[in-house]
Amino acid sequence: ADGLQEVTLVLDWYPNAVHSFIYAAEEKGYFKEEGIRLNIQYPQNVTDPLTLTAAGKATVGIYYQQDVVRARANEDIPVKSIGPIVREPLNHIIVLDKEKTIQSPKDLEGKTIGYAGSDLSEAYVKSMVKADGGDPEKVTMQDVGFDLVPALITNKVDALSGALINHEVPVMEEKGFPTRTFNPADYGVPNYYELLFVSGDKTIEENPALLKAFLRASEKGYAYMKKHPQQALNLLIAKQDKENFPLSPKVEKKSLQILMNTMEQKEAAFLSDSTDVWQQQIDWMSEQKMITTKPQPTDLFVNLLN
Amino acid sequence: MRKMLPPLIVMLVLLAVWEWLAHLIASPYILPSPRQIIEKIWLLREPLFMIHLPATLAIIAIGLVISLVLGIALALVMDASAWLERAFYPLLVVSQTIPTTALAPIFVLWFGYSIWSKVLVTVLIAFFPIAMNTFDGLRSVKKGQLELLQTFGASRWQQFWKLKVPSAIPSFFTGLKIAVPLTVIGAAIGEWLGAQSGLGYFSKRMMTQMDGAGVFAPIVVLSLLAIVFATIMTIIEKKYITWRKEA
Amino acid sequence: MRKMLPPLIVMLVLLAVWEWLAHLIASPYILPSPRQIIEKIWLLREPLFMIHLPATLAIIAIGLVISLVLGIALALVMDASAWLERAFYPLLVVSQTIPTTALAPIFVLWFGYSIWSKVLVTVLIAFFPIAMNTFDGLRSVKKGQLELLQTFGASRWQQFWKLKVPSAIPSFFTGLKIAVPLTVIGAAIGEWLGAQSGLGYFSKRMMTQMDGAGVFAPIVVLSLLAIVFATIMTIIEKKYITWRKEA
Amino acid sequence: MVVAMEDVYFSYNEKVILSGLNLHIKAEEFISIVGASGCGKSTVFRLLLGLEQPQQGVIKKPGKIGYMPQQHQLMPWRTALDNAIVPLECQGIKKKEARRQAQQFFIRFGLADYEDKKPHELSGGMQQRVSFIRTLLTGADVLLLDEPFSALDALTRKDLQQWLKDIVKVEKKTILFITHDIDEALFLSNRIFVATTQPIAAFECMDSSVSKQQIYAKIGGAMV
Amino acid sequence: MVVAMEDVYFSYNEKVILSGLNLHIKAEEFISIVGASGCGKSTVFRLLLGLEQPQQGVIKKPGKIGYMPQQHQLMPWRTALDNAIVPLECQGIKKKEARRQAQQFFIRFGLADYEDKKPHELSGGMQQRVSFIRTLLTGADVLLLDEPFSALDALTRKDLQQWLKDIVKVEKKTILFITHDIDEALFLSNRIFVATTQPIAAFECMDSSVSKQQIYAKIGGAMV
Ligand SMILES: Nc1ncnc2c1ncn2[C@@H]1O[C@H](COP(=O)(O)OP(=O)(O)OP(=O)(O)O)[C@@H](O)[C@H]1O
Ligand SMILES: Nc1ncnc2c1ncn2[C@@H]1O[C@H](COP(=O)(O)OP(=O)(O)OP(=O)(O)O)[C@@H](O)[C@H]1O
Ligand SMILES: [Mg+2]
Ligand SMILES: [Mg+2]
Repeated sequence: ADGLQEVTLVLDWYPNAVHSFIYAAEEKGYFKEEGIRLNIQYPQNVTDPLTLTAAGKATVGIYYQQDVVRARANEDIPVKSIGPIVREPLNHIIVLDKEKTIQSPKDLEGKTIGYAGSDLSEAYVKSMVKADGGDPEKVTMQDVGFDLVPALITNKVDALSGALINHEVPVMEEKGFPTRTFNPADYGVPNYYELLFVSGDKTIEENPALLKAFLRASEKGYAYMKKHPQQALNLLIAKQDKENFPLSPKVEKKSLQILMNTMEQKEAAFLSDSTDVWQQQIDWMSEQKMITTKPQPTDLFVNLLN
Repeated sequence: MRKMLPPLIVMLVLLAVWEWLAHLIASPYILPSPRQIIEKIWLLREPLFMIHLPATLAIIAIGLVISLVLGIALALVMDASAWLERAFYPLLVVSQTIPTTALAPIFVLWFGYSIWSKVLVTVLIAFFPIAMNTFDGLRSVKKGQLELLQTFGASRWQQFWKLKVPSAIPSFFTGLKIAVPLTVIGAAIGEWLGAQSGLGYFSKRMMTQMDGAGVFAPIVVLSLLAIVFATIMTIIEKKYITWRKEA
Repeated sequence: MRKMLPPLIVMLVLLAVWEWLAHLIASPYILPSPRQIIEKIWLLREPLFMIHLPATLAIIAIGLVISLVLGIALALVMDASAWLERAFYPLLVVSQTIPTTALAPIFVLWFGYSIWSKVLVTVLIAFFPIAMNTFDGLRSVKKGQLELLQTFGASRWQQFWKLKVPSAIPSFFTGLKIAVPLTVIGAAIGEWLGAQSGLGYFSKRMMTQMDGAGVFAPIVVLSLLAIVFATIMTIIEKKYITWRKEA
Repeated sequence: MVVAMEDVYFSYNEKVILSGLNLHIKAEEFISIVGASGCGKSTVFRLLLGLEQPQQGVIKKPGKIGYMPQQHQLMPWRTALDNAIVPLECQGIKKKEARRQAQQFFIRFGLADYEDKKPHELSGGMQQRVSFIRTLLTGADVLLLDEPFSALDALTRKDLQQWLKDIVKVEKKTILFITHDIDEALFLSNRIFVATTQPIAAFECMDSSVSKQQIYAKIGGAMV
Repeated sequence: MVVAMEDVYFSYNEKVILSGLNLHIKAEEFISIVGASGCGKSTVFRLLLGLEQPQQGVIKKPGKIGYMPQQHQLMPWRTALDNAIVPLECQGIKKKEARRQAQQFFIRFGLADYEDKKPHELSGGMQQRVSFIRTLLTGADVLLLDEPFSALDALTRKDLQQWLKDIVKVEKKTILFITHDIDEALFLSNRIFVATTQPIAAFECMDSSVSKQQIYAKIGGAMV
């Protein structure tokens, strides 16, 4: 009726600093300018952003790079990346600062690492320990379900894999638990995109214009956020307050500071993509035996904007 | 109000133990103390009671009604013939063993992110005890009374209303008393899996913030809700089901 | 084996509908078809049946035993006096409304990642219908029979074994028939919250890999397990509880 | 013949109760059935009502029969009055009208003050009277009464016997009446059927001119 | 006095059943209680058993009483024999020995073939006999029997009456016996208590030399 086209966006998680640019774009009316009525959804199930876009039930999702590779390689799920959001790993290994015996990944020998039960975490940890000169076989991996942080602060595990430096880390800091973190990209794991926009093959094929419009609006939101980080964050926090879900401004501010450095790099603009990153990831995952076939990078992403 | 005394005493003892435990553990993000939770509830009273409670209540109400209809219908179907009982019972068992998390994507596929996917989770959890207990009640109909009614030329409809329903009511109530807390938790789980409002949603959001008191505040509200419902059930039961023990 | 016919027919119809639906949706990562799941079960038969099934069975077995003991004990306590009933019933209701996810960190704190935290989840889910239905059964004791027994000078112990137990058994069985599938799902949820093996754990692993058939394969095994248990319950019930309808 | 059994065989599991029983009852007859405890009297009623199926033989009976079972089978959740009106309710008569009809009987049978009591608040004899009223309210022309007065004191019993005897004449009812009281049988019946054998192959038919002793002799050895 | 009531008042809700009843029963007496249906006979038993508490007055009774209730109260999940032995079990006697003791009665009362039947497979009179045996097996010296023979045919009834009369002499039992059969009361009892008023203020006591008609006259108007 209003002549706008509906875009359903399934977030990777509940709204937080990483989504500031989307909320900024929404509040500033950039989506409307592009003829889009945005409908933001939180996932009911972790895999929703991927499966629902693949099934055409959602237009765009926010998800993880390796899962896109695997979805394509192992299950032939018809999704592609349409633009990276976070260009570096956020999923670091985290240890409590007071744990002095772990200064680098090789010190994890003989220790227990809590993770959410994904084989990706297992692969990261083993690769990192190995790259650091340790013996991955001597590391114990403990599935702690969804309660990562409690497991660490009650000393049930010595380190965490699967917690994010822009969320769990500042939250723990706020609660009085300073931490030390190890970036997978520093220890043998090729750099990867932590978060990206995904869309179903069918949507990409049938309605590229809509996706392009969506990405343009997102870019504008990002530009605004870059210029006015505090205002963008405030827009997000205000929106959440309206929903009566108070985000901790301190945590989100910290989070955004960390994120700002990861969403764009000197040689790579926001949402721009390159074959290299995908190829490295495909090779590494294949090495780790996480994928059985090696898809072409071009099957995994599209650069719609150029 | 002397009847209120026993639960109050037990509750107080429990709260004291909890408070003591919380101080022992001294990690409010794992186990907040009752005092902290109550403070949090007071602090968050506006959003909790004005926005999230109504959202959850809507799911509970719709879920309970559908569970009742479905549960009773299934009980009737199984009571109607041994054939149908044998056919349906395994199905009910299966319905209870499928984790909602596995089905969640399908619910979303069909119902989107509407209230219905949460209602569905609620129904899936709550209809089973209603069905089983109502069925049990229907089976407890005394043969002698049924035969007599048949000699009076009672239609199946009349046999049902005059004999089966009253005979089944005590068991049905037990089923209801089991189901009512389950609709509450069902609604919470439904929201836990994905929602934009509701007490379960609120609790989960707080969990991502490691705000222990914030996690438990909506849960305490949920529990109180369940207790209120359960108490109403018990009062109705005590008032109307008095013939139970008379042969 | 003509008794097996009805469930088989219904199951086949259901499988057909499912297969058709799966082809309609044509997204095996959301809804795999029965054929794909069966293939997967066959493919994964070794780990499924040799490693994960035994792990889950252990949780179910221990959980069921504890649920029985706890459920029956609570029923007895509540039957012993109206005071205790009023004191405990709200507590049981509360126990049902606390999402396991909220309690999981506390369980882990106390029990670590041992089998006991999973058993606890199982017990928390399964004891309630046992307690409520057993309590219901105990309350259905006929007054005239109890009075007569008292005139015989029966001790409370004798009243219990000779009258209360047999009177409560039909309801108890209904409780058990509700609880058995719940122990299965309880074990799965427990594993979902953190485990190293077990069918629930396996299913969750498959979910993170978006392997739809892999997610459902262990669930189907769980369901079959529950059906087997439930069928055993029903056979025992049909065999031993024959006096139900006689006045 | 209003009610008839032709060559009926019936057994519970292996235990044979009826072996080739013939029974013919004409309209407006009052038949008493007497016989040793456990010989199969109640079973004959159950067969006539279709609650059991004969293994062999033919049973003829009217569509509507009023049955008063040996155990009262009152519903514990209904009041005395509401228990009595169940047959009327089954015929679709409004509760209010049904209660009005039943109340006359409650008054006549000394239960006026007990209309609103639950069955367990009634004495044994009162429960039996409520059950009797319920049977009368079926309005059936054929009534099967299984020891209807066994729990009543001698005077109440006499009173109800006389009332029953009068009413069946006026209302042209056909009655089958199981009793252990030979005097009662002699007082009420046109014919008395005595179960003399085990299993029952035939009833010995006696008219009401026989003596009590003659019947005693026929019933034969006490206890099955 | 083995059993006594002194100035006992009892009412169900507002309905007064006993108003100042006195009752004195000596050891080895056989007392029959007769009265209109619903007058309060069973209630007197319930008071003596302590199943109801008097609003006023004193009740004296032995610790152990054998009670046969008006309704049989057999447990549907036990066989006839296992129902009968419940009192023995309660005394801690082994099942096997208890069954042995009960079997003698089953034979004597014509139930030898029905030991393993469930209650619903028995006829009304059979259920009553099982209940009677169960009461005998309490071994109590004082027995309260509430219409124990009402469902039995005339001959069986006579037989059991005679048996009871003989046995109580030999075993020195004290019996309170509710019946509606005046002949039975006259035949069995030393004294007959007749409930003549409503509520029962006192039992009219008669010895067994009175005539049936005199008792009828005392019971008064039929039906409460
Ligand atoms: N449901 C049943 N299953 C098996 N046997 C039964 C069943 N009902 C009755 N019987 C048997 O059938 C026989 C006849 O029972 P029935 O009730 O007809 O006797 P009756 O003549 O009415 O005796 P009574 O005067 O004691 O009431 C008895 O031996 C009894 O044990
Ligand atoms: N549980 C009860 N609650 C209320 N009133 C009751 C209860 N039990 C009995 N009554 C009333 O008490 C009175 C006496 O009952 P009781 O059973 O003692 O009579 P009874 O003399 O044994 O009669 P019957 O010969 O018919 O068995 C009756 O009016 C009955 O309605
Ligand atoms: Mg009979
Ligand atoms: Mg009585």
